[in-house]
Amino acid sequence: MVELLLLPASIRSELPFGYWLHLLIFGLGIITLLLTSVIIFIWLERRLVGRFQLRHGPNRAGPFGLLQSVADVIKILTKEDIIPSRADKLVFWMAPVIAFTPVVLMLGVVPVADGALLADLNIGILFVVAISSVTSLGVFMAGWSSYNKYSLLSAMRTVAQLVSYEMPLILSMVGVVILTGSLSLNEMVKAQSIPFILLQPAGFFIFFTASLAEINRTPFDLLEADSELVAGYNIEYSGMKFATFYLTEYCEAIVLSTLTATLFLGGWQGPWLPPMIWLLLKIGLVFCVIVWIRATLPRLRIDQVMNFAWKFLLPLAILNLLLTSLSVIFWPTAPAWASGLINLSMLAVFILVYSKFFKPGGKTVAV
Amino acid sequence: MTVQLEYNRIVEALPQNLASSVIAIEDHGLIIQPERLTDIAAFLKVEPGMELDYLCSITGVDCINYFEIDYLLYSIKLNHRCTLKVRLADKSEPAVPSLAGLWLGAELQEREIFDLLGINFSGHPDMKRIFLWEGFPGHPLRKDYGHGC
Amino acid sequence: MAVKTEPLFLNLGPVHPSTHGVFRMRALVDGEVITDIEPVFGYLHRGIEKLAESKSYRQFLPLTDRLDYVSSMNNNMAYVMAVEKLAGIEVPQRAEYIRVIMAELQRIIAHLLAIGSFFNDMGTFFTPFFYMFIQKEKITDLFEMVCGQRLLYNYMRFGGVSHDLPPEFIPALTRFLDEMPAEIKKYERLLAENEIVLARSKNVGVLTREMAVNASAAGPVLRASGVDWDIRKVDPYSIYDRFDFDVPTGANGDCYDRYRVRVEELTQSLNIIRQAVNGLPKGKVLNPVPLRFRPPAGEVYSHIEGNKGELGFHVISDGSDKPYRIHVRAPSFINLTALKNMLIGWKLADAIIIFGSIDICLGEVDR
Amino acid sequence: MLSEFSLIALFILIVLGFATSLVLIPVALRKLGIVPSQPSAVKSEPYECGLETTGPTWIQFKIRYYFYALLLISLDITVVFLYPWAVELTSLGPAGLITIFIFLGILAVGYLYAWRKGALEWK
Amino acid sequence: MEIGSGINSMDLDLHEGHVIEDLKNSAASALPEPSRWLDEEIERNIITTTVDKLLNWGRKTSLWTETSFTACCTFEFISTSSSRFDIARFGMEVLRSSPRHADLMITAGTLTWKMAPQIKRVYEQMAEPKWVIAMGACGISGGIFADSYAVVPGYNRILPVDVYIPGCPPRPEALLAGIELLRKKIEKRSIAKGN
Repeated sequence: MVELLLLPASIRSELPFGYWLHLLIFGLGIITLLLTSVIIFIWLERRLVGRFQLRHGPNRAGPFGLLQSVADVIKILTKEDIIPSRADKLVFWMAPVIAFTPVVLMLGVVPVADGALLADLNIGILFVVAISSVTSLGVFMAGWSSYNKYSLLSAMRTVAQLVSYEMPLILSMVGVVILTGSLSLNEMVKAQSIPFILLQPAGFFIFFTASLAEINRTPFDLLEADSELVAGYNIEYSGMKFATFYLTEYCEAIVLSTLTATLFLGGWQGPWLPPMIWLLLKIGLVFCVIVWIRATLPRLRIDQVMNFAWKFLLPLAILNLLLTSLSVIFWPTAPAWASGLINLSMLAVFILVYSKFFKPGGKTVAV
Repeated sequence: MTVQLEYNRIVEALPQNLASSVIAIEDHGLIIQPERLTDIAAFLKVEPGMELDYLCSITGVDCINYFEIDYLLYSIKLNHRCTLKVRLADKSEPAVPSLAGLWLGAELQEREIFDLLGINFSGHPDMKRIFLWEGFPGHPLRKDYGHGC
Repeated sequence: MAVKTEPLFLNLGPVHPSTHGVFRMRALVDGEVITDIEPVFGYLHRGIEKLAESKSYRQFLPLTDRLDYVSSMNNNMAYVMAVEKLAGIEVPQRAEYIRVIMAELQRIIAHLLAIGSFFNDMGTFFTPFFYMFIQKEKITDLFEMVCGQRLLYNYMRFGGVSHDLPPEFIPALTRFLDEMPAEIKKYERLLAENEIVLARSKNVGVLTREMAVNASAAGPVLRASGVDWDIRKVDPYSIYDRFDFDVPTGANGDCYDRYRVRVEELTQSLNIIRQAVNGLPKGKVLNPVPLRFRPPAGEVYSHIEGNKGELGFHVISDGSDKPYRIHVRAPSFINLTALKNMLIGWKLADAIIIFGSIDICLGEVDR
Repeated sequence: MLSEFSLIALFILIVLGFATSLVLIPVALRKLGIVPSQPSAVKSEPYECGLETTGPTWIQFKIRYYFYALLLISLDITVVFLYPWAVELTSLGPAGLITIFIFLGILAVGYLYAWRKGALEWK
Repeated sequence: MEIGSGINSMDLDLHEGHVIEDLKNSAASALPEPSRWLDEEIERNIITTTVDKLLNWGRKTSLWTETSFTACCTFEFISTSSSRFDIARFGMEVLRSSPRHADLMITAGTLTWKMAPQIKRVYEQMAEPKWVIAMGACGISGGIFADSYAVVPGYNRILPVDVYIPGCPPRPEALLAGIELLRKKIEKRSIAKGN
């Protein structure tokens, strides 16, 4: 299976039915790989959180508790399916599908090795940008159609939060595009003889933070803030439909880890090991950082989340864009350490300036 | 040490029209007429030397022949305390003025007494049952309620 | 811009993850902002005060455990002190010291839980909560040594305590006292200056000094508003006048101050325990009272500084073996008086942590 | 290149089919008697902390949330133009830089206007 | 408090009072024991046993708990899930606040009549299959508060209880033992019996 995935894209023209074979291998390969890694990563997260909290985590189902997620899947697959009587039925049914589909699609343009990807679109990154915002639509549909007040609030937060973090997310990727000179993700990986995280630390910071918000992980997990909204947008979903949302969340986490690895950590590049293993290792690393953040930080409040996006990340992203384009034009021969340093110092100065205006706490709203 | 205010001192300090509403002085408190409760409490709250600005606790008791309500007041600044008591002889429709206007802290405690003893606090902003549900028969802390369910 | 919006009526609780049990708030929210709120009590009203009238003085003792179930020792102590005052019972010196040790250990448990659940409400994924629980378990073990129970101890008796300390208790306690300051320091390093914690809790839910006094707030809530009022200092009971400790107060009365006051009280409690262990005299621990115990007719109000504030027992006796009336001045209940004023105008997320920072225990609120 | 897009189009169909099957499998399993189903009136009512829900849920909600969506529409579309520019930046040279600075300047005016008008404050 | 559309909170109070009184009148005695099927012999074939094994393994291994904790026993439940006893070993650290996602209701604490309609409603809204553990003396019989005017003498008045765990409160070890019993009970389910 792995060898097949690593076949160069050229098999398409050489083999009979090469086109369909390619679609089949990559189409099914992506889905299988994604589902397997979700199961493993859920287990990884639960074990890791366990370690962060000085306990064991699941360890009874199978060796090291590896089958825990499998048991969860079996259980949830055979759980009763409840359709709330007052819900908007059509939207209620469609929401999980619409939330889940785009997440998987994003992987279609990510290379697992040189040239080994489903479709090497010349607008790869634009495709990712375009398709990634569809998930929030699914989430909004779920929250709204359930006819539940908590999920409605969660849906409204989706509109505000997920949409706001699109901007910095998109802008932070422009810096990478400038350095690469291409929109294809495969080209981007190939351009990274030095991982872009070293050239674009500010860009990485913006991208990673914004993607945390996009996948609603701590400290931006307002959509399913347990302590406020009980369970969030999926409160009325049970059985497999709920599982689809659960799956979507983890798939999103994995996909955004993949994008982070591809855009900033050099993707499949790396010595000794096969490219795909390198990519998986990097994805795992990013995912572990996400889990670490989840186990550590409290949650922000909605106005703080919004301010952070619009008043901090957005100006920072524009500044990063300007600085990168200036340096590309006027100092194209800059050594890597210099441009990295410039970028980093810009980040530091911006944070220092911002902290002058940072006021903790909040104020009441006159009612 | 929180000192117990001497009740004689309080009575002396009270203006004439309020002092007349003191019924008796007992070991455990100053028994006053229910109608003048708010005036006396308001006076004690601000009067220099008293400044009983902290309403600690309100207890309602069913004493078979009458209801008794004890108000325990503290002075945070002067660190002393005193107890005011009112007795309600009318057991069918007991009512007493509410202190919720003077102390916010009285609000919930008075509702509790209304719920469990059935004493009405006139002037309370939201006089309704607090622990038990609407439609619960009787008031459990009354002695004639019996025990258990 | 005038766009007509309707308020949303929302039930927060009674089955809600962050109402600390079964508290319920009826809230009107306009978007995120709470415009009106009505606390609903009584979901755990068990009629303890009525049950007291049908039980003997001694039989009522276990019921006090179940008032505020995370501070059973303090409840025991307040009740037995009230009855001792009523009947004029002498308590041996050793028992007084043991009582103080137990009460302060219990205070540490209660404050640890308050701090932990405060952070849970803020959205940390159980990590601080479980860290606090690790320490709580150590104290639970100590309690288990002396009385065999883990939660509801029923340890104190009229005229002393039920058992003397077992020989292994003092070494274990000393070990705990040695370990705990480092642990507190660790929590401080992790939590106290965390930007998100500051952003969420500073200037949030301010309870002014005047309002706190007017609303009869007590304990850490009152002290965080800047009122130096601790029953242990202003009206020393038991043997608290022999110990040297500070009363930490806050300046602003916001959520952060309430959290700080609790953290600093941990250190003070450790101080007191250390002094009590050093001064622990030898001798008997119980002046037995007759089984059919009839205190003289009369009434008494006796109070201690409970974990949540002034915990008072108003005991009225008619000379029989059953109390005529027992009224509990429940700090959790009375601290909630100002809740409405503290919540209106704040956002939903703030409301949850303001409520959490008051730190109530439903068993005591509803009794 | 068209074949790449057709691949993506087919992939969309595959994933949609997969996602739909995820939702429909329990329906099939219910027919087999593996997934239990005991519907009742209370069960299909909305969950609200164990209480009956009072008042309407689908109300005219606060506009504040949509505000950001509006802002995004005005800014996001323009940002997409940055991508083609970014690809060609090295060949465009300083001239391209100046054009895009003017472009971003216009964008910034709109952004600062929104900031000044308080559209970014959560009220 | 005015809620809008002409309702104020007093109307709600009255309505909720009615609900409580109705429930109180209808729950005069305990519900029938739900575990009679445990002893029933049924015909199984190779398919049902295999499917049963798989399903029951999945269900018993992944018991997600509903957060519907009322009183004292809650703290022993939290102790059980905290680092020392670590219920997560059995995959049970997932606390779901929504009854739609939960499998298990651990009734930790005293139930009052005022709370009973809410708990009953949450139970009814849980998705099948679902289980109930009555934790502690209050959950079994009202315990120390059984005489009170406000306390429901045992959860089995309103819910079918699967496992009872005595203790006031039960120790974490007891709770784990109770969960183990429940897992044994789940193993006996069969799709041939329609559950």
